Formats: sequence, C-alpha cells, structure tokens
Amino acid sequence: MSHMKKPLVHHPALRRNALGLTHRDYEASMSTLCAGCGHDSITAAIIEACWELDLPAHRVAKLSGIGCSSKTPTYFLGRSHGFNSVHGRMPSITTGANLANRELVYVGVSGDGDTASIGLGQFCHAVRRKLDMTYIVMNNGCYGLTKGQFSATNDKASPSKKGEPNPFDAIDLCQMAISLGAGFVARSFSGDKAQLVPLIMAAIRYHGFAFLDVISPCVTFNNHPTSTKSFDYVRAHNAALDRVDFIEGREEITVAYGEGTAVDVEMHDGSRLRLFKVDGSHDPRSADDALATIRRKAAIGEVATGLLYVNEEQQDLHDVLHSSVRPLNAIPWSELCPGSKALEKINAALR
Amino acid sequence: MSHMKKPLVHHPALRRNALGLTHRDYEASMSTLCAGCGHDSITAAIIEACWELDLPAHRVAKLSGIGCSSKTPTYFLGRSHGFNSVHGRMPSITTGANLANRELVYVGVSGDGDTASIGLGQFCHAVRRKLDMTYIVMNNGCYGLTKGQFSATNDKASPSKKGEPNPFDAIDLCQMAISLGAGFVARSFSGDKAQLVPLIMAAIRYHGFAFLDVISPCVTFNNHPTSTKSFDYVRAHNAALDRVDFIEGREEITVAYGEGTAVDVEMHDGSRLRLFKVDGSHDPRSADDALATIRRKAAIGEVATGLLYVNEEQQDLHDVLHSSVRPLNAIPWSELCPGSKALEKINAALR
Amino acid sequence: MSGINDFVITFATVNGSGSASANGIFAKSLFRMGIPVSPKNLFPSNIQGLPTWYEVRVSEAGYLARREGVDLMVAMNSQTYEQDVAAVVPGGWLLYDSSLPRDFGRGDITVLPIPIAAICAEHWTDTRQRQLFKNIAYVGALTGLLDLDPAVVRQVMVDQLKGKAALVDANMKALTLGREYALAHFGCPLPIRARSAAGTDGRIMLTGNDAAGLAAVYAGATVCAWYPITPSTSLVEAFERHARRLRMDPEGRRNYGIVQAEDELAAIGVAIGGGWNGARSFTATSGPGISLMGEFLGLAYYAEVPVVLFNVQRGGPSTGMPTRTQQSDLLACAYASHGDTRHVLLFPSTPTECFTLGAAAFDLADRLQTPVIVMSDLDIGMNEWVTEELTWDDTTVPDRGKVLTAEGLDGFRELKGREWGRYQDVDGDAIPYRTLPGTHPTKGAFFTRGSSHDENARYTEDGRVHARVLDRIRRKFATAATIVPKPEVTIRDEAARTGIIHFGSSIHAVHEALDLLEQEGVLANALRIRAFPFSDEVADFCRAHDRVFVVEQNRDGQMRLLLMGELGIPGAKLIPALSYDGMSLTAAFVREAVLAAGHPAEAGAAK
Amino acid sequence: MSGINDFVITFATVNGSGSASANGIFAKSLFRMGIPVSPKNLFPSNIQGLPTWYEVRVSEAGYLARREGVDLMVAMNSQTYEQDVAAVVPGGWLLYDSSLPRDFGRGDITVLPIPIAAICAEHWTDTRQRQLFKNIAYVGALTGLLDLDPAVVRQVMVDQLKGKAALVDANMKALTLGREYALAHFGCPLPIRARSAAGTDGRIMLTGNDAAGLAAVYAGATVCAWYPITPSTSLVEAFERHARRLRMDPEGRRNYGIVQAEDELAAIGVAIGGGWNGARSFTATSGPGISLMGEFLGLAYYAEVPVVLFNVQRGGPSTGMPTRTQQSDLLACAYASHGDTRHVLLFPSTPTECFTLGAAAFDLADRLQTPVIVMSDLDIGMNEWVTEELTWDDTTVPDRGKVLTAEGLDGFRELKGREWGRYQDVDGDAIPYRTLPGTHPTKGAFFTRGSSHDENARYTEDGRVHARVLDRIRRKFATAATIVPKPEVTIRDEAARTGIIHFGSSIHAVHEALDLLEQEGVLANALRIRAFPFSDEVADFCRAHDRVFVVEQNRDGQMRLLLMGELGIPGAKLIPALSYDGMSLTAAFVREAVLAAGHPAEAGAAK
Ligand SMILES: Cc1ncc(C[n+]2csc(CCOP(=O)(O)OP(=O)(O)O)c2C)c(N)n1
Ligand SMILES: Cc1ncc(C[n+]2csc(CCOP(=O)(O)OP(=O)(O)O)c2C)c(N)n1
Ligand code: SF4
Ligand code: SF4
Ligand SMILES: [Mg+2]
Ligand SMILES: [Mg+2]
Repeated sequence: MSHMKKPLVHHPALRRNALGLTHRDYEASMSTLCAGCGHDSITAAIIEACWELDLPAHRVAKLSGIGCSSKTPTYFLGRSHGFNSVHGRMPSITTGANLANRELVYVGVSGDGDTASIGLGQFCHAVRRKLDMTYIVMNNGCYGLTKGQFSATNDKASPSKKGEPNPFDAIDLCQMAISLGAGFVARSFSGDKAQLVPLIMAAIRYHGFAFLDVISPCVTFNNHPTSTKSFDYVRAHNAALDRVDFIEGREEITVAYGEGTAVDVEMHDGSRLRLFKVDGSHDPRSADDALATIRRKAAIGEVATGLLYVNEEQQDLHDVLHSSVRPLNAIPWSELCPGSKALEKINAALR
Repeated sequence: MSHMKKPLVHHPALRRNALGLTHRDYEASMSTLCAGCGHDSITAAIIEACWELDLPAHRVAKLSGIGCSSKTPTYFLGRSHGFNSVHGRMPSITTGANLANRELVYVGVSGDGDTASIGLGQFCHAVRRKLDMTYIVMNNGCYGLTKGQFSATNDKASPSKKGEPNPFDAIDLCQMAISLGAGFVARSFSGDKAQLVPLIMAAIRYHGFAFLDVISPCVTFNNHPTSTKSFDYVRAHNAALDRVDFIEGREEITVAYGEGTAVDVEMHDGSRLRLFKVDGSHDPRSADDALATIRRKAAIGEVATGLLYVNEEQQDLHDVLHSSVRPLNAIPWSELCPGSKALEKINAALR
Repeated sequence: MSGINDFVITFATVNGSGSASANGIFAKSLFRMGIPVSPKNLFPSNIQGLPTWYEVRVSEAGYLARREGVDLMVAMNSQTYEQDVAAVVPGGWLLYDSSLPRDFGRGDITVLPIPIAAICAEHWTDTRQRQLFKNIAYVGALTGLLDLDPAVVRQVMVDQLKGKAALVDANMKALTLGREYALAHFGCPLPIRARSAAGTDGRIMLTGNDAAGLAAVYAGATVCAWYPITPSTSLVEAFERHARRLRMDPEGRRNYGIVQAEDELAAIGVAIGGGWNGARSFTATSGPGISLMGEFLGLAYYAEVPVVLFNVQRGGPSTGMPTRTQQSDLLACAYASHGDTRHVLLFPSTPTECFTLGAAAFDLADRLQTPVIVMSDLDIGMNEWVTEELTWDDTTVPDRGKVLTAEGLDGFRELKGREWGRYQDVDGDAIPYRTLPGTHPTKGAFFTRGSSHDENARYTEDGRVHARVLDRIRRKFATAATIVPKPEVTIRDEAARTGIIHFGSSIHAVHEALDLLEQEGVLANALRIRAFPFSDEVADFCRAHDRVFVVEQNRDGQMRLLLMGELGIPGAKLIPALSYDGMSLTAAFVREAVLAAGHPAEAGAAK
Repeated sequence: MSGINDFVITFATVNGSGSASANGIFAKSLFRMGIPVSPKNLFPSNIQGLPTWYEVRVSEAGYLARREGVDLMVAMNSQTYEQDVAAVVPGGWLLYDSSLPRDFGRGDITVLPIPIAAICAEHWTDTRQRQLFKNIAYVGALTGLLDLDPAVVRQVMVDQLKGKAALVDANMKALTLGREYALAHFGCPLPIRARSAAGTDGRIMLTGNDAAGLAAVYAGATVCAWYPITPSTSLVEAFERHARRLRMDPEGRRNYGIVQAEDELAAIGVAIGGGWNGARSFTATSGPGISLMGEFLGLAYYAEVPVVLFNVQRGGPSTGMPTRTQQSDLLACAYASHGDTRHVLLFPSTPTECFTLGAAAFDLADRLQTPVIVMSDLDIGMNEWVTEELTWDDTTVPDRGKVLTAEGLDGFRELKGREWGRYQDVDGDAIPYRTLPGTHPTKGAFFTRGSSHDENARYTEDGRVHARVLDRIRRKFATAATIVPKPEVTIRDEAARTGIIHFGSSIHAVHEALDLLEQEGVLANALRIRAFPFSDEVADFCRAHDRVFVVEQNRDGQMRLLLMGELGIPGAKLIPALSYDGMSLTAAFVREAVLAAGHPAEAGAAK
C-alpha cells in the first residue's frame, strides 16, 4: 500500500548541498497517491532539482489546483509555503502571488484536467502574461481523482480502461504554449528522470514562463498498454530530441552551437542547459521549428520530448508592467500612502 | 447618428431568392452600433449570405455572447430565434441547442473579448467537439462595449487610441482553431465583402465546426492608423491567399486542383468553394501548411486572409455521439420513457 | 439496545483493497434475509491506500439512520487499529487479522482473532487473489458469527459474479474457510446476530444517484452535460448506463446526447441551451460546481429557460470534505446569482424520492420555465439504501408546460384574444408562453436575452418595464409555491406544542427520534419540507406550534434562515438543531437537541 | 416647490455627441456659485447614437436625492421629444433647437425656441465643431435664463480646457452666442434661477468610483486585477490614474501592479494570490462578475485570505440593466459561494464614504483575514456628487492584522505560551496568526487549502475537526460584528414608534423624506446600516420601534431578509419599501411608502 512508501528518491539521503541540506530537507508529507503513480516520480524529480539547485526552500512558493497531481505539493518542499487552490485556477493565484513578491521562486503544479479543461483559459493567459514561474503539468490523459474519465489531452482513439476509444482530438499543451509565446517549453516523461531533472532545474532558473508537460501515467485508470499515456506506450514512442544536462555558473563553453552536436541554452543567471542533439534538425530557438517538429513526430505516432522551445531573452510580467524591483508586499508605507498634502491638492482640483 | 442608418446592404431590395424572399426578409432591428462600425458590414454580409443560400430563416438559430459584436444578431434574421447569452459562453449554449435539434443551422457571433478572453476555454472545447455550427468572431482587437480596453487579439505593440503600446502577445484564434482540429478555418475583413460573403456561405454549408475570424475595425476606439486593426492598416497589409467563389449544386468542375490556379473545396451537400489561388504555395487541405502560411505572413507583418484550412470530411458532434438522426427534442415520448415493465426488471435486479 | 437483528457492525479497511464488494455482499445478504440494513461508506478523498470504513446498521425495526457505537468491529486496517478499537461499545466484539497478533488492551470487549492473511496465503499464491479473498474470508467468518444464511450469501455472490462458476467456487472456498474457522474457534452465533424476517418486502437496495439518473431517463431527458465531481459523478454515470440500455433507437443510435463538458460553467450552459431548444436537459454537480453555475442560473431564471440541476451536496465550504455529507448549499441555491433571483428547490429524502422528485423536477422546470434544483446529498446519493421499489404509471404524459406549436401560434389570437408575446402573462398565473426555434416560418420568433426586455422580449432600458417584468416573475414564484410538492406532515399528537422541521436525508434520524422522544414522554410533530418556495402548510405548521426545531446538516441554520426570511417567522420560535461534521445524522443527536432545547451553543450556531 | 436655487433641469441629448462636457460645465458652475447640485447621467448601454439624459437637481437646501418632475427641459434630441415634453411639469419650460421648428402642443408650459444649429452653422464650418459648440451654446443660453455668473462659467471652462487659450475663446464665443440670444429673445432670468449661496463650503464634486480608487491608493493597495464591466470599470481606471501620479518610485518604476485579467474568475484569483502573499490586493466588479467570483470567495473565506472586492451594483438580474442602479446583490454577496459561508459587507452612501469605508475595507480584510466586499452602486459610483472633501490623518498606520515576522515566529512560543499554528485561536477573538511565504527559513511554513484542515493547516478528513474549525470561523464573524463600522442613527424623536432602516445611496432620499414626513406630522427615526454582519445597534433599533420600514433598491427586500434571518426579527414588524426600476431613489417614494404603511402591494413585494 502506497502509504508505506515515500516518493522514490534514489540517493544516499545523507549527501548535503551547498546549503548543507539533504534531500530529506526538500521532502514533505508522505504521498497518498496510488503505489506506482507517475506523479510520485515527478515529485521526486522536483525534490532532486531543488536540492541540486541549492534552493532555500522558504524562498520557494508551491501552488496547485485540484487533482491527484495538484496534491503533490503536499509531498515536496515541506519548508515552503504552499497553496492548493481551486480546480483550474492555479495560474491566477500564482499571478497574484508573483505580483506581490517577485523575489520568490514559483513552482506551479497542475494536471491535464486542471489545465486543459477547466483551467485552459487561465493557462493560456498566464502564458501571455509571461509570468515568471515554472508550470508543470502532470499529464496522464485522464481525471485521476474522479476515477479516470478522459481528459482533453488524451489522444484521439486511445481507449479507456473499459476499452472505449476517445472520440475527441487531444489538446497539445506544448503547441499551445509555444504559439501563445511561452518562453521555455519542454516535454518529458515521469519515467525518464535523467531528462526530467535537468529540465526542471533549467525551468526554475528561467526568467519568464517556463512550461513543462510531463507525461505521467495513471497506473489505476490509464496505464493499460493500449493507452498512449501508459508507461509501455510512452517508453516505446518517446522521441527524445536531445540528451540534456544542466550546468550551473558561467564556466567556459567548449562546444558552441552549430559546431557540433551540442547546443548550450543560457538562462538569465548565466547557468546553461546543454543539449546533446539526438535529432539534429531541431533548433529550440525557433518557434516555427518547434511546432513543426512536434507535429511531424506526432504524425508518425511519436512523442517529441526534451527542450522544445526557448526564448533566451523573455521579459516577465514585472518587466512589462514596469513595477518596482522591490517586492510590492514590502514597499514602505511612506511610499504607499501619499498623505494629506497630496489629498489637499486633489480636493482643490475638485472644487 | 448611426440610429438613422440601417446596416449597409448594397442591393436592390426587391430582388427575390428561391424562397421568394428579399434581403429585407433577412434583416431585423436597426443597428444601434456606432456609425461606420465594422460589425455592421459583417451583419450585412451575413444577411447577404443567408439570402443567397435561400435559407428559411426560421430554420436558423443565431446565438451570441456579450459585446457590441454580440448585439449584431438583433440586427439580422429577424425571423430566426436568437439567444444573446452571457459573456463568453455562447459556445456552451450553442452546444446544448445543437444537441437538442441537429436539423437547424447555427450561426454563433462573438467578439474577440468574448472569445479570446473570458470565453477562450469554451471556444477551444467547442472546436474539439466539432460542433456543427458557424462561429464568427468580429475581431476589433478591443473591448468595444466597455470603451476600448485592449483585447487578447490586439497585436503586440499596436497602440491604444491614447498611444500606449500593447505589451502582450496577441492570441491568433485561427492558429488555435487549426491546431485544435477545427474543420473549416477562414480569416477575412469586414471591409472585403467580396471575400467575406462566399466564406460565410461556405461556412454555413460546412458540416462540422466552421470558424471565421473577421477583422472588424472599431471606429470609436481602435481605428487610429497606428492600430493594426484599423481599416487603413488592414487594407494595406491584407494578404488574401485566394479569390473565393461559392458555387451551389453539383455542376461539372472545370478546373481541378493541381492543374492550375483554382482549387475546389467541396462541402458536404455538394456545393463548393472555389479558390483562385493568389499565393499558389498554400494548400488549405493541410493543417501544417495552413499554420506555416499564417505564421510566415504574420512574421512579415501581413495578415493572411481567405480559406486557411479545411478538412473535407469532418464528423460532427452527433456523428461522434451516435445520437439519433432525428432531433432529440422531437423523439416521441414512447421512445423516451421505458415504462413500468422495464422498471419492474430494474426493481427485480435490486432485490 | 443491541441484539438480534439490531446492531451496528463496521468494517475498517483500506480503499483500493477490494473490500467494497465483499462488504456489499454482507449487507445484501442481510437484506435478502428480510432484515433492513443501512450500510454507509466512509471513504477518503483519494484513490488508493487510505483508511475506509463501511458501517452497517442492522435494524429489524427499520431504523435506517446512522447509529453511534460499534457492536462488532471488523478491523482489517492496522493503520487505524487504535481508533477502531476505541469505537467498540463495552461488551462489544472486535474481529481482526491475527496473522500479526496484537493486544488491544481492552478488557471490556471480546477480541475475535482470525489469521486471515495466513489462511489465504496457505490457499492462494497470487498476491492479488490473496488480498481479495481475505475480504471474502472475513465475510465467511461473519456468516458463522452472526448466523447468516449461507445459501442466501451464496446466491448474492452468484448474482454479483454474474454466475461465473469458477469465480463463484473460489469465492465460496474463501467464504467457507472463514466460516469454518469462526465456527471452530468462537462461540457462534454471537448474541448480536441475524434472524430471517419480513422487513424488506416491497423494498429494493439502491443509491440515490442511481435513482436520480433513472429519473432523468423516465422523465424523457435527452440532453445531459456534466463535469466530473464527487459525489455527483455517479448520477450521470447512472443516466448513461440506463440510457444505453433503454434509449437506443431502431438503427442502434442513441435517443440522448451526453457531453462531458470542460467545466461546470459549460455544463450548465449546455443544459440551458438544450432547454431553450426544447429538449429536456439537465446537469448534475456538487459543491464548487454550484458556485460556478451562478451566472448561468441567473440567466435561466430571468430569460425563463427550463433546466434541471441535480445538486448532490457534500461537505463545504470550498473544496471542504468532498467525501462527506452536508446540507449546506441551501442559500447558495435558493438565491444563486446576483440581482433579485430565487430558484425552485426540491428536497428528496430517499433514493425512491430521488426518482419521484427527480422526474417531477422536469415537469416543474417546463411548467414554470425556470431552473429546478434537486437538493440531494452524498449520504442519499452514494450510499445503498433499503428503499421502496420504484413505480411508474404508464399513463403518465410529461407536462411540457406552455410551449406553442405552429398550430398553437396560428390559433393564438383566436384562442386568447390577443397577440402572442413571449413574456406576456396571458393566463393570470404569471407563466408566459414559449416557442421553440424552427417551429413556424413567420410567427413566434423572439430574441432570448439576459438584458432587460419587455413583455414581447424586445430590448428595453425603460426601468418601469423592467420592474414590471420582474414583478411578473415574482408572481410566477407565488404560482410555484402552489404547485411544488407539499411537505410531509407527521402528527404524533394534535395537541403537541413542539414541532420538528426537517428535510432531505435527515428523515430517518428525525422519525427515529420521534419514537425516542415519545419514550421520554415528549410528543412532537414533524414536518418534512419537500420544496422551496414554501407551500402554505409550512407556515401553518410553524403557527400551530410554540417551538419548532429546525433540524439541518449545516452550520448556519440555512433552512431556518429561509423560514425566517421568506415567511417572517420570529427567530425566537425556531430552534436550530445543527449537525455539520459530515457524518450522516443520528436520532440521538435530534433527541438531545430537543431535550436540551434552546441550548446556547446551538442557538448560537444559527447566528 | 420650485424656484430660486430649487429646481430640476434635464438635458436630453444623444450619447457620443459631446454634450457630456457641456453639461458638466453647467453643473460645476452652479456648484462654484455655492449651490448644491446633484447631476445624474442616464446613459444607454451602447457607445454612440442613443438617447441620453443628464438630470440636474438644484437645491440650496442641500437635498441631493433625485426629484421627479422637470422644471426646465433642454430638449436636444428629436428622437425623444415626445417623452421629454411630457416630463415637464405644468408651468415649466422647454428649450429646444428651433432650427427645425415644431409645435409641442402643450399650452401649459413655456417653450424657449433657439435656432442653435442655425447659429452654429453660421459661425463654424467644420461639422464636428458645429456639433460640439451646439452644446456650449445651450449652456450659454442657460447662463442667461438661469442667471448663472458668466465669470464663474468661464473659469470652469478654463479649468476644464486646461487653459488652452484658443479653445477657451472658441468656447466662450459659443457660450456668448447662446447667452445673447436668450437675453435678447426671452424674459431673463426665469423665476427658477440660480443665486450665489454658501451651500458648498467644504464640499467637492466627485464620483464614488474616483473616491474608491483613491481609497485603494491611500490604503496601500499594491496588487489590483480586474475585468472591464460597467459600472465598476472607472473605479479601477481611477486607481490607475492616481497611482501613476502618486506611486512612482525613485527609478520611475511603479509601486503597484495592475493586471487586466481574462475574466472575473481570474481577477479575484489574482487578488487572492496577492493577499495570500502579503500585498494589499483588490478587484472591482459588477453584476455578472459577482456571480463568477463565488467559488473563489468561498476559498478565501475558508482558507482565511484577506482580499477586498468593490461591487459597484447595477440593475439585475443577469445582464439586466448595466447602466442603471440597484442594491440587489446583498444576498449574492452576504452568502457568496456554496457551503456555510458569509462575508463582511460595507455600505458606503456617498463618494466621501467610498473613500473612508474603501480604505477601512483593507484594514478589516487584514484584521479579519477574510474577503471584505464594498457594496457601492452605479448611482454613487458613476455620478458626480457634491460631497464632503476628503481628509487623511497622516498619523494613520495600516492595521495589517496578525501577520508574523521572522522575529514574531521566533518569539511566538515565548510570548503566547504555545507553538504557532496557522488556524489556532490564540487570543480568544477567533482570529488566527498568519505567516507569509519567504519570511523564515525554518518556521511558519504551512499549506493553504480549501479542503478540510485542522488548526495547524494540516489536511484532515476528521469531521469533528472540520466542524471545530468552522465553529471558530463562525466566532470570527461575531468578532467582526464588533469591529465593523457602526450604523448611523438619526433620532428625530426619542418617543417615535416608527423607524426607517436604509443603506447606501438611499441616504439622501431618506433624510429628505424625514423632513417631508415631519411636515406631515409624522416623526420617524432612521438607522443607516454601514456594515454586515450587523452590530448590536441594529437589533436595538428594531426593538426600540414598533414598525420599521426597510428602504431598499431591490425587488425582494434582501436587507429585510437579512435582518429577519440573521437577527430573528419578526417579519410583521419590518415593512418593505422597495424601489427597483433602476432609477435612483426619490424622497417622494419613501414618504409615500411610510404614509401608505403596510400597503399590501409593497408587503407583497417582500414575499
Ligand atoms: C470546480 C470543480 N469541479 C470539479 C472538481 C472535481 N475534480 C477534482 S480533481 C478533478 C480532475 C483532476 O484531473 P487532473 O487535473 O488531470 O488531475 P489528476 O487527478 O489526473 O492528476 C476534478 C474534475 C473540483 N474539485 N472542482
Ligand atoms: C461576466 C461579464 N463580465 C464583463 C462584462 C462586461 N462586458 C460587456 S461586453 C465586454 C467585452 C466585449 O468585447 P468584445 O467581445 O471584443 O466585443 P466588442 O464590443 O469589441 O464587439 C465586457 C467585458 C459582462 N457583460 N459580463
Ligand atoms: S488515480 Fe491515477 S493519478 Fe491518481 S494517484 Fe492513482 S495512479 Fe495517480
Ligand atoms: S464601440 Fe466600436 S465596436 Fe462598439 S459599436 Fe462602436 S465602433 Fe463598433
Ligand atoms: Mg490527469
Ligand atoms: Mg472586440
């Protein structure tokens, strides 16, 4: 029974990062998800990524909507404030939180139902606003918590557990995010930690809207081999565009883009995501390329994973709004309240 | 003052169609929109198209959300039932109406605020459901009825009347519709009736979800020359992919696709939309092509108009649901209520 | 109080462990033996691995309300041993899997150790089977301990397994293993035990959601849109399941359409669109879904579009307790949406009434041209109840209300002496005549809108006209009060000065409490509200009694507030009795509330 | 009643024709002459070409309520001649553009024909100018007819045109043309006319939305999200306008963030996210927006997140009358969202109070950790009012309520004798201590959720714990009742048995009505509700009077329902006086209601 298990984090629990913290310090309550749920692996990857990045947990805010996936923030970063909001509305809550304090790291977790159905509008508009956050969708093609109905990301014809084919086209959140101007768009698989962890690290370091669509099989309702969101299917059809490696700091780049098989994508703080091209054709800096690649792979039944698109100099919402470089929740009262003199001027103008 | 004007319908009011009806029979209350509003021209085009198609007005249902654009159903088809619903929710109302009676023609009118902001989720999911309807967005890049705020379709940097540039990327509803699987996607301009009328005719005859994004300048709030939604700008940057011509009936097609500059796209009832290619490169039968063309034009500041994409054999929602070929609102009671015998069986199984 | 055919047994298990079907077999067997049972599922808001309880009250007297105090605890979940042991009444029993023996440290109860895991491990190798048959094994033990009729149990199993012989045999084997062990090791049967009776004649076992889904089929609903949410999901699933069997047309096409919408705003929108276009349409939701439907409910109220909404209430506020029961959406539903709005509410109390009122809702929506909200709850909706069998009068014809056909339109002037207008009060009952799209080539077209309109559905900004239309709609609700189902009044004593007002799933606890109170010499009458707006009988009942307890499963005394606000009844007279911990109501609670009349805590609770 | 400094003048024009600024100049000039005026805009729900009226009541006595019966009609819209002529009281005047002469067929009024179009055509060639100066010309005529001080008018114009000399001259020319014509052709001044007075000392002219936007600036709000909707749009526009001037930091960056959200669900979500993260956050909306915010309001209530919502009420239900006023969202706001929820409401009655209560709302939200809804309306919000000037005490420090700093967390145990827990009632006022993200490396982190939780914000499915938390929140609302703004009581006669309860924009009509009633020998006291939940004074007032009229601008007597439901006051005692045609309330209506006491129609209106 899953309540006996903790999220599987493969590491000697004792290793300490620059803050002297162990993985344990980035964990939280025990998962109450089904044993084997893909979401638990993503939880583990988030923990791993935050530990690797030496993040001070209290400078991270974790937010989610409603669903099995949206429960996971209870399972990671126990020292961070969390907000398990309402179904499909995590983006607006995160927008407000980010406006109030631009200095924290915002990790939003959602599900495919939470994002592609009830939350589709908020998702699209959060992308447009270039909210500085990491938005992770744990994508299992179904509504886990309500017992397995198809979600809008379930592929057409991919059958339910009972064998009924899904009659509707799937919504590809990555294509949507790219055409809406997201700055960082990646797809991964809960079963591919080597790819997932560096992508999460880069997403967190990215300044702007970073979107991660992580296919995460629902072992209870949507993991039958005929389902295109099952472990078996995804393993068999996973087309990784590149091997990825996250590099902290600014040390010399050996291989430059074009020269060979490696691409370095630079984050705003100088850290880099190094891509060892598997499929040489695809340039993640071009939205047109990204869309074409995704559609080409999809057409032959493959799932393109890896860093699909990145815009290396995106502005975030605060840049756009010209808001103070200080957190808005910490501006001194003297700068907030104009006082009676200003009011007297206003009165005068209204006489 | 606009209340003195009727929607401009250029025609000898006396001409009669196959039903013996004149254009007047397809008109309705006088417009209360601003004099010169693009929406009034689209109203006129809808009237023209319905007259040309010899539609029995009472077999058409017109639906809308809220906005200046959504008011227009009051100005056309006075003999049709209309439903001016709530802001952004026309798609769900139309879905229910269509489920109840598949035999009527459904014309939905919306605005860019109504569809791309509050209604974005419902729009996307109506597309996915392949609702058999004609969905027209009167796109002026602003919220007319609330006095001109930017909408989500206003192009980035395109300034407000006061000269403030729009800081956010625009949502391209056509790209969205195509990638979500819409069957018929076209873009046009309220100022180009020659292109607009045949497109509306084809959209109405199309079986499945037909989407029309019609740029329709707001003369009061978003028609300054610097606005990319102004008459001047659109006229100057309108890249029509083809001249279009709607052909009723089944008479011999002279020019076939490939052979030359004309493409015939067949509607389910055998009528055709004939495209005289201006930009030869673009095949409206390919979604990839359509997306590429739209983005290529946009990249050079042009607006691709015409029939962007068509899927000649799309199923509609009723096909997908295997619902009765008869209107569900007209199934005889005897077929709806299983009666006491069936109930006795059910009781028995519950003892 | 406990004894033969009168006891409470609770199964403490883990969800996803397959105990549900075994527990169901147990309850069904008692039912088949003619003994009224009321099983309740206490499940967590997750899918697998958390504690779950299955509480069964057995009562030959037919008391179906929950009763506290467990006589026999089947403790199959080591996580919850502590609280489970504590729940057993002194003198009670605790059955547990002694494969891992343990001392529960309670001298006042009898522990019944059975090495269930060991036994199953012995007979099965496959781990899943071992797990599943453990559940059957403890049911087997219970057949011995409680003297259940093995033949009946076998038949229940056969029915459940649709007769698959191999499976039946395997299950019987597990059952027998448990039974034999019990017979061999314990003094069977226990003083609390089952004895065949005649308490379930004319009854069936059914959930309220199943009944409500069936009601929609029988009422002729053809358009359904929904968005999954506990505890209403199974209502729509039931509609679909029944419709698939009962609603196929000759060509194998479906005489209904169901859309899983993208959210609740869309779900109610689809239902309203269908109602507007002449199909009987409905949606079902719970908790948050109700809040999201507010804007559209206001539109349907004001544009006068019929639609049915099933609200299977759960524990609020916000996400609250999705797997617990409450009656806390009364205000949210009665006054849903901004502006002057009010809605017709129906309050079923049993699955059978979910069927009758569920069907009635469609007639009322059509007749009144307004949303009708059926206020069920998780307790009624998701638990299996022993309830009267369902009946249907084949002469029933649906009352679609005032819908004009083409002929009706042509003859209207003739018949009514004036031109038709969508929102005209022609008959003096404040209910106008509607038309459907596509009916008539030249007559009856009108424009439906949520903005202010006159009696002919034309847009107006003349406030007096707007007020006139609103006044008619207000009068329509006076009409509604006269045609909604009347309350059910129980008079124990014409002279009694104490009354109890209740509704919905509180029925069982209240009626049992009336008996308990009578034993204490307190004679009270009761009135069960079945609809809002209130019919006159409700005010009469309040007038006829000096103090009226209002029993509700919410914190704020929402029904009491409606009684005061709508009928002007002084607060002093209405004593709140409020239970809102998410557990279904007990007779003991009602009894105490009445005996402790006016207890400040409770009075406070209504503030 | 009409005469010097006491009359009603109405301008009938067409929207989009530029008459608004001319009308504004007229009203402002009277104000500057020291005469209280109350101008009201009656505008259509479209952008251009439909009839618009600008109604100005002039009252040296300082009566600001609307008064029916037009003394002088400036009829500039041929579309509406008929109704405009009809609106003039016998003995009144009608000024019209006689370029197209016409006979209005009323012998009992004086027609003042001025060939305005002709005059302007003569002096200007540009059509737009011709149109605009027509408006100034009729204002010019009025300066003659009503004896307005030309110097004052000129100064108002100069201020409005920010001194642009050329423009001023052109306008003065038009003004003079109109004035000369009037002086030359009519017996000026008319018996109804203006005379300099001292009735506006210490007053300003301001709209409620402007004041409320300013309140948000002064209260230190830094996060604002909204979605455009009439009549609340101008509130957020005012916030932005003022913040741009008053909230720039040294580097020219903004000490605030405003997001135009994609809809109201997002707007309130952003505001709640900001409040959760320690910024003072708000949103503003009207009508449909309120319905859409229900789910989120329930979350903020239950998760105890401070947020301020300005509801500028308009005519409901549904889309209703977007450009008319009502007070019909009381129930929708007091009980917004499913489950047991209730919300703190504030009821400003003037722009000045929009400023004071608007600012107070942020303190209350922080102190109570819950949504606070400021219930303004279109009449207060969008019309320009003569109102007390705004004052601010520079010693004011915001009360952010119980927010723990890092030091506060470290010292908590020491100070309070127990560990901190997010939802613990440490001080007995049922208000817990909150922490903000990023405050402390190891202490104070917690998980905010709308699902059931214990006193330490841990998820629980234990219904008793859930009920315990709900009880504390209920107690928190008892605390709220003691700290919200108290009602304003007006005692005309200690012995009076008649009371009038009112709120919001009804203040002017009610206070004028008290005078009218006094003239009839009816002495009544009044209580103006300023907040919900009700402080004790409200119940006391009801107790102290035999019959209490509840004056409301809605159909269903929503405040009366709250008084009955929340305070248990018998309906018989509360007499509804309901006006809901979207026009702001008149003293005559209140007077009649009281004199016709208990008139069934009105009593019925509350049913
Ligand atoms: C407004 C609202 N509607 C419906 C629900 C019920 N509900 C809870 S989770 C969920 C879907 C979750 O699906 P997804 O986001 O894919 O998460 P998963 O469980 O699959 O990880 C739904 C519909 C809800 N909580 N709130
Ligand atoms: C729920 C809700 N929010 C806001 C409004 C106010 N409103 C009316 S129309 C409109 C925007 C209309 O913009 P668009 O759809 O582009 O139509 P347009 O007027 O530009 O043609 C808004 C926000 C409303 N009526 N309902
Ligand atoms: S139901 Fe599916 S998604 Fe939910 S926890 Fe179980 S496996 Fe994971
Ligand atoms: S405001 Fe703009 S969109 Fe609205 S009617 Fe006028 S021109 Fe048309
Ligand atoms: Mg999912
Ligand atoms: Mg628009």
